Amino acid sequence: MITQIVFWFFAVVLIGSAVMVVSARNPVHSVLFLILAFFNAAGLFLIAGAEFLAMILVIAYVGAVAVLFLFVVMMLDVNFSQLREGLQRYFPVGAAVGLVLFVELALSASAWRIAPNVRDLPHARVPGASSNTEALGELIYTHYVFLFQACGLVLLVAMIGAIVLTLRDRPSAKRQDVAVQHARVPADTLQMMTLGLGESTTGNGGFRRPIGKSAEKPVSRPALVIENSPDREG
Amino acid sequence: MNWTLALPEIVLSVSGLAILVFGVLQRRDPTQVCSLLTLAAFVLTGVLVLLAPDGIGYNSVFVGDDFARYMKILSLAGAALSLILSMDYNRREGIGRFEFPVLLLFSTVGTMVMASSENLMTLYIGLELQSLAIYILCAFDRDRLGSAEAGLKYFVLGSLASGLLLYGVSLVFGFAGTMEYRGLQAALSASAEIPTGLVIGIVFIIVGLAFKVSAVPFHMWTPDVYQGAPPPVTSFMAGAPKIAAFALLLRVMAGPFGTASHQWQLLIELISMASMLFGALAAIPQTSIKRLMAYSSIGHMGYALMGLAAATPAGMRGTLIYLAVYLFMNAGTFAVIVAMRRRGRPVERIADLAGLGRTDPGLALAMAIFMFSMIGVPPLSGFFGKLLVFSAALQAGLPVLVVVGIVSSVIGAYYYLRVVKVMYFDVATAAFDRPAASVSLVSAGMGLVTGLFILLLGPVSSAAQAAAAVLFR
Amino acid sequence: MQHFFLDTTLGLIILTVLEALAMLVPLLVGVAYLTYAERKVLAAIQLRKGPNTVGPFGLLQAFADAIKMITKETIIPSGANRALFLLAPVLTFGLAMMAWAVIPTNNHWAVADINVGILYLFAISSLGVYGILIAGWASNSKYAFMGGLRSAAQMVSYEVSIGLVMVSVLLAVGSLNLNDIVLAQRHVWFALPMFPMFVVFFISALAETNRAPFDLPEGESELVAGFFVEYSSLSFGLFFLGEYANMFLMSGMTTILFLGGWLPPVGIAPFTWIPGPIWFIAKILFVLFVFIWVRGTFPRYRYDQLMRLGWKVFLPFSLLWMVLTAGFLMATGLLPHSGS
Amino acid sequence: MLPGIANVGLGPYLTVSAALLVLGVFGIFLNRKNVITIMMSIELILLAGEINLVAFSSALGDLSGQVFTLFVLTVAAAEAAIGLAIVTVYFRNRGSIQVEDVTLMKG
Repeated sequence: MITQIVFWFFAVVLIGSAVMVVSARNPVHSVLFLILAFFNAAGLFLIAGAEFLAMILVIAYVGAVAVLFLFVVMMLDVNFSQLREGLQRYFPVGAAVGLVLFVELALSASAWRIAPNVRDLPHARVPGASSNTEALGELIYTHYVFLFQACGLVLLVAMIGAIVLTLRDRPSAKRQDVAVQHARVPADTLQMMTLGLGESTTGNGGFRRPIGKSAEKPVSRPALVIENSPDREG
Repeated sequence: MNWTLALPEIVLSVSGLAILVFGVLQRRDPTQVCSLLTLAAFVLTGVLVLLAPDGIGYNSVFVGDDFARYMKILSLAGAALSLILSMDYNRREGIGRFEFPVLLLFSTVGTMVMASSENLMTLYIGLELQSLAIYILCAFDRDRLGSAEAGLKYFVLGSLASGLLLYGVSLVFGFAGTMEYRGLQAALSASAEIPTGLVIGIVFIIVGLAFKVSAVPFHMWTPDVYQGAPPPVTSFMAGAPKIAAFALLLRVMAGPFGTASHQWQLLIELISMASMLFGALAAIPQTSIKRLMAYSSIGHMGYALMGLAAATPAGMRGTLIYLAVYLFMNAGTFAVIVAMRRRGRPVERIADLAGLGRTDPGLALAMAIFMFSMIGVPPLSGFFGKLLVFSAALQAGLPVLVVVGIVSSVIGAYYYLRVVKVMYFDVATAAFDRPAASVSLVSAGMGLVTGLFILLLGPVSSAAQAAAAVLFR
Repeated sequence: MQHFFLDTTLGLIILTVLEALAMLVPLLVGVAYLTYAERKVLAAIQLRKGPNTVGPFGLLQAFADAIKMITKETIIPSGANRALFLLAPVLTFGLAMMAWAVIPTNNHWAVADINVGILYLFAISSLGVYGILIAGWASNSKYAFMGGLRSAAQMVSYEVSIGLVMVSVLLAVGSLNLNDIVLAQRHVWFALPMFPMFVVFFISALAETNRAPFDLPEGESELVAGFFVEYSSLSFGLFFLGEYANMFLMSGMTTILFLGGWLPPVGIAPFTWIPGPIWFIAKILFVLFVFIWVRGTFPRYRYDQLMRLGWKVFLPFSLLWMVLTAGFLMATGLLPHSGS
Repeated sequence: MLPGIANVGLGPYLTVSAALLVLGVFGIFLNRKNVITIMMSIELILLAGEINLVAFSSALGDLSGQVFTLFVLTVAAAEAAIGLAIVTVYFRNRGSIQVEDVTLMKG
């Protein structure tokens, strides 16, 4: 009884937020409703006994993918007021087609029964004793290791793709090189000059740059310490 | 577990990873070296494919047989040809980055996984691996609006298709109780009546795959994407992925859903007829050679589907040979398209070909061979492809399909001949830039293959025969 | 009575609510006093006195601040997205509270002792980014937005290493249940054999909670106050409490994953006399002290350095360590096979 | 059947997923304005498939459906990453993500 109430709660919120995803005027709202939808789908997974998948859905989708969506929607400076005026034009036709499709799918769903010979088919039975997570792990790393690795390749391709499409090397950007910073010694960047009262550095030959290690001579009385660093930390 | 079954895929993926690491660590531009390494990896994998054992492995998600071998060799060949074209094109366009060959390689891994699928999961994951890499490749010329837009279009419609495919897979899983092809076959032949849910699932799977082979009415992306994407990518898209999608269609339709053939045969027939007619008619007003090729590919997919519609071993063999023929003609045509550059900029109008017969007779001759072959003029390769699918369809009792095929071939002859006419009879404009040796090599080589296909017919035919026989075992 | 609470639906619901309250009330008081503790500790580090006027030793300062904050006017900037603007602090605060449902304070003392507890924690903590991102965007202010984006990128980046660290711990435990994770540390706390992971986890926890030296989302000197620059009154208060509740949560996670939860340091007489929850609280307080100590000691990181640390140092390192852990466990045959 | 799904039955699950599928398809074809909403509709379609798989997996007592769902989640995450990268590239070139602008090449 409680399971059913919870199920229908999740289901109704899921469908409602899915409706809002496709019909919200503001894409940011759409993304937020998408998150809500995923959340409720995770609830449905929980009821079906797929607890590991439910958590993974929240972690991977809500925690990472939807953030990505939100980032892009927020960063692309979209003019929201111009968006979405054309919905009404095709609405009746679309609604009719959608309704027919839905009824057909729902009808076929109601006719479901276990195929006659399904018991004879080789498949991964749900284990009795061990937990859902453990059983999934057993399967993924043994029977389905080939597909698991193929999924790894899919992710690798996505990573390469995202980098190759969006990363732009800006030569003007300042980059930090820790090794160079650590290798820096005062002799490289400091030039000690002895100046009398009222004298200027130009009078003494000015700065020589870049300053080499040999440029210094020992000074007994530091009058002026000028830092001349090309790589200053911000 | 017989893990050596997938040795070619494993070797190819590992070499992809190695090439990626190598490319990242290089200080100087590693694009050319990476491309050559990828080419070497393709050749090595090809040899391994030929040596790979038969059998089912990895808990029945993966199969090695003659059919998989045939399809893998074809897709490796297509990928290698496109890679050769890309080396010169990308350098001249300033988009030469070493990720290109790596992505092409991983996409090819996807096509190989598809060809060896023995489980609906393998089907989906292989398809996605292949498509995701292509989405990126389409948008690879990222500073050109056309390329970005091609990537976007292909992405949106492609992921819609794979979403529908996934839904279909889930229905099939639920209503048949398994995702393994052999299990499906057993389940389907056991039950007297096929549940509606299963039929809907099969239809969704067909829709998803029909999109990938760009058959009417799921073709809307083709012209725009072909035109916008960089030509080497287009030549790849028209080759390896379509072959892989056909591999899936043939394997799934002939194998697990073979007993339900009366449910899907009509659908395939309709798609095939619509593709042939649409490909022929819509190509007529085109001025861009790339768009022309897009419509031409829609039409060719229609012919290839004709063999599937026949649902007999002879029909499947016809489709397999047709695909091989199409792959080589197509790669050659795209080599010519890549060679179409004037003053350092690519040109793509058909009118730009004017006078090619005088300015570059070799290239013009190759292009003429491809065009005639696409019409189906004997003794060029296209003729044999069409002959085989037509005769198979006749034997299977589908005369309407054959008539439509002949009519659309005749219509298609008009625009193919127009290209030949422009090349030989129109007033010469300025000559093209001198094409790179690699591009000329591809166009000449494919010209030879297409022109002298009759010599290759024996071995290709017997390989296709063996491959088709596997499907009906 | 026992029958009513354990066997009827209504009783179970009431019991759960009571359990949740027993968890939340001390937590809220703790959060309130954490702000006080932070000011006192920082003051001690900087040789000042800290709050000392309101009540004895300034102990009522937290309540004085709360009353002040609540009585202030709530200002919603013009052009802000009203609903989302108000939703964001509630989300941040609520999530920080929700996570405590699975935290065990003693053997099987948790509101919900679920199988996938650690995943639940990870899921909830990965949602924390939304409060910040929404706040930044809904404020309709560029400083808030910049702060929100920075913060979101930072949290997402460090979640990756947190996840990998968790996987290393899980490899050694063989269960996702938090209770089992603590019990697996009966002989030795994971902080010792996995010391590097412990350090990575703690530093990532600092970044995840936007604490110094990774507090640049709020970077006062450049972004005024980051994503909550536009917030005032109660909504500001909720953000404030949410941040500190998150600190509590990360300390709790550190304690459970690495410091043996409610277990005493050594399982012999004088230590075992002290009940588990006291140990648990003491450990949390110690970790919180380190949080504040770090703030008093280290200068703020620059943004690119922070990202570099997350992606180029922690990520490969924790991956490597995970592989090493798995390899070691396989080689020595210590790999656990089923829960607890 | 597992206890959870035995209480609810398979039908409601399939109905919910069918509704999601229809909404997703609806969102793609009727929304002619914003590319990102289209991508979210695709996510809904994938979610519909995932719900189906999980429900069938529970009902059949066959874990391979859940394994597949896990793979689909992975693939869908990768797809979203690539899609958003492409949208970003497009936006940089075009300065807009409206669907009706995606018609540079017609024919």
